[in-house]
Amino acid sequence: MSDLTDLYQSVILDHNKRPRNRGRPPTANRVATGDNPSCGDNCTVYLHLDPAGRVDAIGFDGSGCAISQASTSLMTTQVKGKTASEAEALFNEFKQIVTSGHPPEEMSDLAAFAGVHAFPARIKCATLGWHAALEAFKQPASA
Amino acid sequence: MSDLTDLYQSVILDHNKRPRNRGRPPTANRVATGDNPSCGDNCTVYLHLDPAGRVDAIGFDGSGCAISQASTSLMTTQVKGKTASEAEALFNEFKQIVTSGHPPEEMSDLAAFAGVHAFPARIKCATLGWHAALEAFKQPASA
Amino acid sequence: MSALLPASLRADFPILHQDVGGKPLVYLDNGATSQKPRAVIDALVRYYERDNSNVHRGLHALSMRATDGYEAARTRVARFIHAADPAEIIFTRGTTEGVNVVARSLAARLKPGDVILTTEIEHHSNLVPWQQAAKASGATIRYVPVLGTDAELGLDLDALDRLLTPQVKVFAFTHLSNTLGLMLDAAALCARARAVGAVTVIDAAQSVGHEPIDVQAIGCDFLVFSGHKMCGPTGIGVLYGRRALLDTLAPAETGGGMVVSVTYEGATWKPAPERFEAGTPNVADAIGLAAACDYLDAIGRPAISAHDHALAAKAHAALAELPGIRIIGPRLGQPRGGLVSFAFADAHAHDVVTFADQDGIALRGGHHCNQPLMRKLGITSTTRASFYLYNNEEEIDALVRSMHRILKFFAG
Amino acid sequence: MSALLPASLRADFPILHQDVGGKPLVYLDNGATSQKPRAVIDALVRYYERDNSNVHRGLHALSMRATDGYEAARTRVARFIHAADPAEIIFTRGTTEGVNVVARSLAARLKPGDVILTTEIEHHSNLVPWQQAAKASGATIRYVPVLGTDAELGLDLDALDRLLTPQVKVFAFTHLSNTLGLMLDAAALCARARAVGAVTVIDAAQSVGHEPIDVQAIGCDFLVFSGHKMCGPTGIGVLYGRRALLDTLAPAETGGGMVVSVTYEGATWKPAPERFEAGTPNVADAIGLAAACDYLDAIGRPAISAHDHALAAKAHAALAELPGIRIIGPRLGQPRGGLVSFAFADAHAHDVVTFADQDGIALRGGHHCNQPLMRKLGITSTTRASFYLYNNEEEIDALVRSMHRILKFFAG
Ligand SMILES: Cc1ncc(COP(=O)(O)O)c(C=O)c1O
Ligand SMILES: Cc1ncc(COP(=O)(O)O)c(C=O)c1O
Repeated sequence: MSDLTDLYQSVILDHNKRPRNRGRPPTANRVATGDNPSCGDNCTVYLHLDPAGRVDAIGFDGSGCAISQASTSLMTTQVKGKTASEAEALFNEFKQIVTSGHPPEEMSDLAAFAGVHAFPARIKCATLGWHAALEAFKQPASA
Repeated sequence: MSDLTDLYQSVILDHNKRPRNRGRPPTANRVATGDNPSCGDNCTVYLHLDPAGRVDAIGFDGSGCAISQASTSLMTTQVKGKTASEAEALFNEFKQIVTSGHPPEEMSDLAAFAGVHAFPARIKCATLGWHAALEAFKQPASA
Repeated sequence: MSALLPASLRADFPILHQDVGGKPLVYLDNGATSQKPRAVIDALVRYYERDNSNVHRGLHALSMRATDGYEAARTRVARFIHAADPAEIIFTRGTTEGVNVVARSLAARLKPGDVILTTEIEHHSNLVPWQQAAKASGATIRYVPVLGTDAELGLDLDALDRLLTPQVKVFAFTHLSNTLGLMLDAAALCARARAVGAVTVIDAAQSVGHEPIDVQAIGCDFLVFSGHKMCGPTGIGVLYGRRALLDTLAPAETGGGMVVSVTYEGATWKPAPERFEAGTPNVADAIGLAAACDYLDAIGRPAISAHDHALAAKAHAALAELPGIRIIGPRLGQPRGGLVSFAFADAHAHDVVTFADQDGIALRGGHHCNQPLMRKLGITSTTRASFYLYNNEEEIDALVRSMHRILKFFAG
Repeated sequence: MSALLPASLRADFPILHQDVGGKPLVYLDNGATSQKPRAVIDALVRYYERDNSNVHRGLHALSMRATDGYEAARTRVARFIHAADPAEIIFTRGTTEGVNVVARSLAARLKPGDVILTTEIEHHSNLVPWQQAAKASGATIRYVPVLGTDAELGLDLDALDRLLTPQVKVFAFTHLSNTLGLMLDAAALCARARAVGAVTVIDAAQSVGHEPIDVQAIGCDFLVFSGHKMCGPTGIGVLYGRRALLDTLAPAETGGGMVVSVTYEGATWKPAPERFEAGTPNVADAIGLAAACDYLDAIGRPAISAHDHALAAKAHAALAELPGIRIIGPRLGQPRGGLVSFAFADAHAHDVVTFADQDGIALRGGHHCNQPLMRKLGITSTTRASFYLYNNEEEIDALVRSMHRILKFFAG
């Protein structure tokens, strides 16, 4: 099961067991939902942006496999404090990692997901929360 | 082409070229139409029955292959003077011939169609006019 | 286990003799689709190498052979489910298309106030088309509820009594649930539906290749299934309909082959089965399906059923003993099919399936096209192992070992 | 004849190497269905022996391979007709189903006063579904007439100018007539239809395997065809639709695989192509169709077209010289496909086909699913010889000899 420990790295197992930023932050005023209809996985991401357009509160809800849960949890920790375009840049880096299997040059927790590239069917799981987050940035702020 | 001269016997070619009882007899007051939708063949049979229920006038219209045209033409000559049940008995004999390939013991013009049995796709052609005629017997007489 | 089929059958299935990621393939995803015996593959090859032609409208040798083969397949399938008449067999792409054809055709005669009754355990394919029929006609859709929890699930037959009113015009239900393994008493349900004058539609996707089926004994009006789940090719399935009813239904699709007469103003339809088979049919796969009927009947569905059930019972018992695994389905001993559905306390079904795949084991994990049932049961997904005639006890052992390892991994 | 393809291609088609009633098979019924090269048969066998599994919802090795194969087939077909996006390729059972899906979906947005325009030369499969759509929506159906007689038939393009009003919401036409061999200028017709805002639907059943096709250059909204007429398996076909339009259409069938979310109250749909592919798709035959695309593109459709046309021209010229035979179709030299349709003064097409079959020659005779056109032309049937890449000049000679013999028989 060598491939599998590549896939289910301890970072992933940890985020899956103890997800960060789970739930809706009280200040959140933007929300978006992602679905993986083939899997039944779903994920809702909540945001609040500060006046400069930076995330000052983020949280998520939903259910899914370890990969999608851990990836969403990790995403929330990474996106906090970022602007929409910074988040998008980060997502592009993440996509690069999960499709190529090559971790970035700088050390990053995102590298834990490099093992996903060997499981193409799971790439959608790994990107589900990211898609929801980028979508949430685009939503109008609710009152 | 030995099989084919079995199929296209001179009786058949003759009836095809010079169909008997073509057209609607003036006295006809029963009519029925048969369709072979796969072929596009069609056939309309007109009847008049005398008070005893015997055919005293018969005719047909329609278009189709040599087999269906000749068989319908021959049918009209055979059914003339017959009652509905006699016609049905004759049809059963005919069906027997075209499906088994065995001509009946008594000599009969119907025997010309024995060759059809080797061409199962053509059995429908050979029986088209017969079906229309039996249907016509069942129609109510028009005024 | 004397109920098992001879291991030699396995040799009939070329696909089984391969390694997956270095481990011998253990194919336990038969509920999704079955593998094909050599005899079925050969029937396809033979057709394409010898007889291929268009059917029905041809008078040359190949066309007659193709037509004969196609119509013989219809007769063969009729015999497989004990239909009274080959004209009651309509070839479709599969179960889903069959349900859609019936639902669309029946919708034309439904009106507000009428009720379409189905159950809470239906596959999306026997559920969404009925929702659409209700929407199109103004009829109401109602569901017979599931009862019980976890390993004690069943259909609420008392509720059925209340629900089966004279307003019910259609009762559509699955013979064997792909998610739970729950088997319904089709004949009894049809009798009760008939008593209120409802048309019955049975989704036999999971049962027809595994259990003996006699549509006349069951007394259903329609029964649908897919070839690919019963050793047949993909792309072919069957809609059985009682002759008297079929000829009253409007065709769902129109075109060549199903018309008697066409003018620029309109057209008239042939009777069944042609009425429901517009266009060039899937001749090769119909012939392949007939070969699958031959194959299965040579073994016998009672023997196949006993084999599947024996394996499922073994798996059920062994998995139920693993701490952290809950069986989802009817109690062991209840009428059920040869599959086991289960949930992990600490692992999601997708992770389980990915792990099992590394052991060469093909399982299915997810909502099994049964989202509303999952929601009702309060779970997001289950892992399913489903068995067929070529599976054996060693494969169950491998399954249980693999599940044990996963439990340890995610607990650790 | 330098336009002919190498004779060695014939070896790729196992079925051709057989005798029929003691004579070598001469297969000239390609308009009805084509034969299959070894490469296509092998693709099916390989799939069933190695990769068979259900697609889309599976995470194990076989399921991923099957999904990859199925989606690669979609991409391959997109390339075959130069679609901009694989998501524009929907797998169907064939042309007939494709027309039905489009006609039913478009009918939902038609209303009385709207016009569905088609032509008098359509196959029943591209005619009756539009009649049904008109009936369901209250729209009016109109036909672009044929012009001329016998061997000088064409479409009345002046009438088209009059008929193509802003009321026309749909213009559906055949690219290549299966009865006449008449080829329409699809790009020009689409441009004219676009000018009045009509949605265009092309029946490419006869053309796609024979002529180069580029849906973007043609500028059509929808294009449908069947695999079985282009060296592919039976039971698979394609509905191409422009992405922007596809996602606005309601699905014709519902069920597993095409839904995002299902509750007991209702369901939501995925975008195209899944939206239009309810249920388990015909995976094996889609992969077989991709193999057919590979096979045909390796030869090249320009070369195939030249080959077909050269044979048709030879047959046309030789048959036109036989007294008692009338060619039915466009003038030689006009845009046309590789087939010849003709009528005997003294023999019905069914008799002709039966005779030819005795010479080992497979022809088609009848109304060619074109009853209203036959009626308009004042004939009941024609005999059709249709050519493909494996036919050769000797086969044309055999055809002409056989026709000559029939003339003598029925004249005698
Ligand atoms: C021009 C044309 N359109 C439609 C069809 C129908 O195709 P299919 O029967 O494969 O659905 C055919 C062939 O039969 C055809 O020649
Ligand atoms: C119970 C049940 N009904 C319907 C279906 C749908 O069958 P298909 O996808 O072959 O149309 C399935 C299988 O997927 C099933 O298990």
